Amino acid sequence: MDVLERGSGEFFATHDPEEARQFFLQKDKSLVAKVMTVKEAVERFVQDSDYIAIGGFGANRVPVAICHEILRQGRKNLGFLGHTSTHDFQILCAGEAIDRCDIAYIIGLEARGLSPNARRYMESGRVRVTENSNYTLSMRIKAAAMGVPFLVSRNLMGSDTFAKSASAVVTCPFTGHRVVLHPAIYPDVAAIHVHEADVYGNCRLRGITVSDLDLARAAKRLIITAERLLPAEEIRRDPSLTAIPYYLVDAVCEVPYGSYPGCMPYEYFSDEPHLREWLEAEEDPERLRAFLERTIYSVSDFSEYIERQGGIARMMELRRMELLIGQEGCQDG
Amino acid sequence: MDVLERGSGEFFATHDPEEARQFFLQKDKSLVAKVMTVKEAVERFVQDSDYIAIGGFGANRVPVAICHEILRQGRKNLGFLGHTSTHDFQILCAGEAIDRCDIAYIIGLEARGLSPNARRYMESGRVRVTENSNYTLSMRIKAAAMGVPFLVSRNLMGSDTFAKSASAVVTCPFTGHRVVLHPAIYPDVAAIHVHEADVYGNCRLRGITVSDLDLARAAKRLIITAERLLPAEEIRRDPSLTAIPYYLVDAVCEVPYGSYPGCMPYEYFSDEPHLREWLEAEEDPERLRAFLERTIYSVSDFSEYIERQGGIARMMELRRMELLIGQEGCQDG
Amino acid sequence: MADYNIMELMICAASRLLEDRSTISVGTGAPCAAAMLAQKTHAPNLVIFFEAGGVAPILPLMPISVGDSRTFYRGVMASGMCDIMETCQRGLVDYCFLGGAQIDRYGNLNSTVIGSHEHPKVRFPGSGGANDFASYCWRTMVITPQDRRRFTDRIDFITSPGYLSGGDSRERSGLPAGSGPYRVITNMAIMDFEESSKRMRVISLHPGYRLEDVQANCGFELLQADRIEETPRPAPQQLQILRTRVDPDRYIIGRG
Amino acid sequence: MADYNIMELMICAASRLLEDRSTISVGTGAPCAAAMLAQKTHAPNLVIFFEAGGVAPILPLMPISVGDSRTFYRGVMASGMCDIMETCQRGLVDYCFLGGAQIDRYGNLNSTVIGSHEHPKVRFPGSGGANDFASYCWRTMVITPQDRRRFTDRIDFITSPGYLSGGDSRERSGLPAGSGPYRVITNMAIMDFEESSKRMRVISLHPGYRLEDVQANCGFELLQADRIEETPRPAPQQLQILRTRVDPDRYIIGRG
Repeated sequence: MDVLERGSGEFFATHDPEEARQFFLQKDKSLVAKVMTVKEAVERFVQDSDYIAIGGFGANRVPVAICHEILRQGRKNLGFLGHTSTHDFQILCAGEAIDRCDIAYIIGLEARGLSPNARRYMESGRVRVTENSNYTLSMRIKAAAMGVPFLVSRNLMGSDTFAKSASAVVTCPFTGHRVVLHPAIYPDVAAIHVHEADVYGNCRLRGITVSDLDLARAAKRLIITAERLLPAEEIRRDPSLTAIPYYLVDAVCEVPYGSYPGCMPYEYFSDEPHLREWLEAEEDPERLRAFLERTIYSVSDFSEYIERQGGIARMMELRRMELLIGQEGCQDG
Repeated sequence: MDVLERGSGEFFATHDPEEARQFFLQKDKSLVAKVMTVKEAVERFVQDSDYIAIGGFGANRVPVAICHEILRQGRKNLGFLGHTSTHDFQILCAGEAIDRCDIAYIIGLEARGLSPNARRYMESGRVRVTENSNYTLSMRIKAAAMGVPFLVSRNLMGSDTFAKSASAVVTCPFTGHRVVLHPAIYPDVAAIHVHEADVYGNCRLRGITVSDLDLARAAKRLIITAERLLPAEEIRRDPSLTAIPYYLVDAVCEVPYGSYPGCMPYEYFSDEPHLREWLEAEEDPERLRAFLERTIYSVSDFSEYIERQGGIARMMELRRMELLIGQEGCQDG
Repeated sequence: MADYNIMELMICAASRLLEDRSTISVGTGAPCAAAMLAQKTHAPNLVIFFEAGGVAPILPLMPISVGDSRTFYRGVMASGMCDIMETCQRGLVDYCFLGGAQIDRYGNLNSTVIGSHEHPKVRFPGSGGANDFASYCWRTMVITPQDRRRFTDRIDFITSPGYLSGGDSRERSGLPAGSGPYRVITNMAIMDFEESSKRMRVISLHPGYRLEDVQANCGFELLQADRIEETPRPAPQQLQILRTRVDPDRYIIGRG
Repeated sequence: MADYNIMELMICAASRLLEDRSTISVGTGAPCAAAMLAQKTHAPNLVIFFEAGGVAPILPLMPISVGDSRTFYRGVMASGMCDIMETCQRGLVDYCFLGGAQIDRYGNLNSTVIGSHEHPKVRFPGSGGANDFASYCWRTMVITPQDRRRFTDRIDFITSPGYLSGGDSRERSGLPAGSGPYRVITNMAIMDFEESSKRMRVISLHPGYRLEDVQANCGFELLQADRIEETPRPAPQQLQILRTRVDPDRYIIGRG
């Protein structure tokens, strides 16, 4: 296949379906309970140097507990899939856990502004980067989920995003047009937060799915955090509602408020004051150190973090905000 | 892009995303009611020579009313996407409506045996064919749904199915391995049967989705038949349940028992005696003519067909069979 | 006389080959019966996939269609064709079962046409999902009657790939490494494929059959394993479960 | 003095460009306000998409994130990123709104780095979905402040394609035919792109601004339309709806 142009970006994770097939061949696909603590899940399934992907989008339906625990366990030299990654990326940069990154959207927190510390970290030269767009990363994940080495699209071409990507432009053998191919990414490990899971890892989620259905299939190892465990019988009662099947999953962690301080659709809204507190603490490295000590390093687990953030009372406020969407202030009927 | 090998199969529908973009640019995407009869939908949206695709799988969740109406209106020279097509294909062959076909699985009715008439029709030399596998056709639909000219996979290679396909083998520019590319298919029109739709065409369905989510997106024109209309407000109440959004849809036809004599998950089981009657009638062309006259040509619409097949009483029997799945005979708890 | 018919023996033999905790794609008919039997005997954790989207159902009765409601009854997921095929392509599915009108010495299968493709003498349904499963699943199993026309020296059309022209030709074609035909189960014997040539080889004879019977009903020369086993008779427990809880209406075993 | 601020004018001008029954991808901030305002005035049937999966929501308040719960509140579908981007790629989405740290004469946008990519002076978030929208949507709109460093003669990094190096270079690159930058709305003027050269061209000046003001705040030479319009002032009805029903907390218009 003649390559007309090739981006100079590096490959930070496996893109070869043959290698992935050998991995998946030996992966246990049997129906066994996988419930464990976040601590145990990170100990067993996240290793130094792994290439990691975090589900959700922005600070919405993100497995924050996993990110905290990665800091507490001091994981280093992680590769990262930066697919509109906001608060999760901010946390991992605060822990200096990343040394290479596929970028589509990083260091920002959307309308909230940019993370001063993530920006410093990314400008420090300590992180190797490959550029992508969001859809390019979606496709790279989907290619892995499909078990193929690449997918094709019509974006990127002509841009510097392409020039610094790992993608390649070729001529379509059917139409004669220029198209761009994006190599697969099989993350070593992914963490996804869902509404409900049974003990085996069968998952349900509501609201937008972002790229998580593909991500669950692409990742070699998969950690699920769930707002709630669900009786396994309920999964079998209505298999149409299952988004992620158990045989993809390595760990199931029940983590109520697990997307806090991000938003969890139909459960609780984001804690904007706390996210502002993060951005403010990041302005000064010393202050950030103290802030992290207080919110992550000195905390034993995510429940304790939730307690320190105001516990159930604060969570109930955020829950009311979420459930009042559409009823607040002025709006159309 | 160097092609190492190319199948000799013909292209029966557009595979060019540029042509499709021009079509979709002018397609009306506004939220207007599209409820109409099956007769009107076929009159307006199925033309002679169109390339047509039918949703569902085998005789499960298939828009049978549309197939009957195509016969009544005497459509000819249709191209057909034969993606485990069973009773729908049998009907269209009985009407001699097809003159070219992408084959993955045709003329059979799975465990029920082969359709004598469809087989005669396909052996008559009147139908040009291109071979595919089921997944190849799934991908060709998905490529169109994505808006790209092809998708890639690792099947077909080395087989005569490839040799008679429209696919091409190339070397992967990332791994150096041989992979096979499958050109997109944008059907001129598709018909999909769903559980519920609102008047705009927002659809819900339960059970297996087969390739219908992609098919809805790939088709230039889309006819929905639905077991039931649903208040539009109910769609907006829980957007997570929407499988097909309204802007893809051209016609919404409320057709209770619309998959009969096929199965509709959670609604009614297939009418096996009637499907056997079809296979028996097909043994002799004269008998088939009389059978078609009685069951399709002399019938004004699908409701009348249902009446002639035993009406509500028979439908209730099939409904009980469906809802007794798991409770019949011997089984595990 | 045997207290079982030959279809029962084939199903029991196929069933025995399926390991607990393995994954399998099946269609309707004998393969489905073999998988159901395995699940109810030695392989309770066998995970069954159906190509139209059914994942790990608790099968109440044999499905009529690969997409009917039984194929996802109490399943863990009701998915779609791409998800199932891609699960196979990613390498998560160990076994599949296929059949065909013709099979050659390398396990290539024909379910498309007899005669030329342009002017077929007989048209069959085509690949369906067979080419996909044969390409992707680690181990392809075939259950088919043993006769000379079916086991052919020259296959009219390769619908689904076996080992193509033998040796390493399958892997060289681009198909996933390490996958391919595993066992062929007929009414007379069980065959595997010799490791380097990839030619079909008799490894087990059913009770009452000799090697000559098998060769006489095969259109090409069969290799023979160094030691040829006798296929175990169906165990009484297998037969009882098969007859009462897998196929009580004798849809499949009635054909034996 | 004007009874509106410049942010209000920009939002009202952008809103006016959106036709009823058209489709649009928006993010947060001013573009979202413009789309909401259009929906509540002349374009009640405007269909709004959010890249993370929200389809046709009835937006209660401005979202904070392109993926928060408001982006699919009473939507017709809660979908995913591939579905949205592929809806754009198939050609179903008319408009998108983008911004950037730099824009050049061909409407190319930079939201990645200032300085070299290897050793950036400033690192920005990167493309996000911007490159995708700019590639796929028929008409890209830009809302951005007018200043010399932003409107640059030499862009440091093309994150999202405009007309690349002008002429037919966009289409020759492989990007979909007929798509590209449509309007640039600044605090001083509205620009389009001249048909054959694809160079940025002033077509409308906001009340109180002269062409020289715009050119003085632009790092490259701007073309001028044969007839340059005056941008209509926000209509009282627009302002009232914008202030009371789109952005009552003045999150966006408070910056004007």
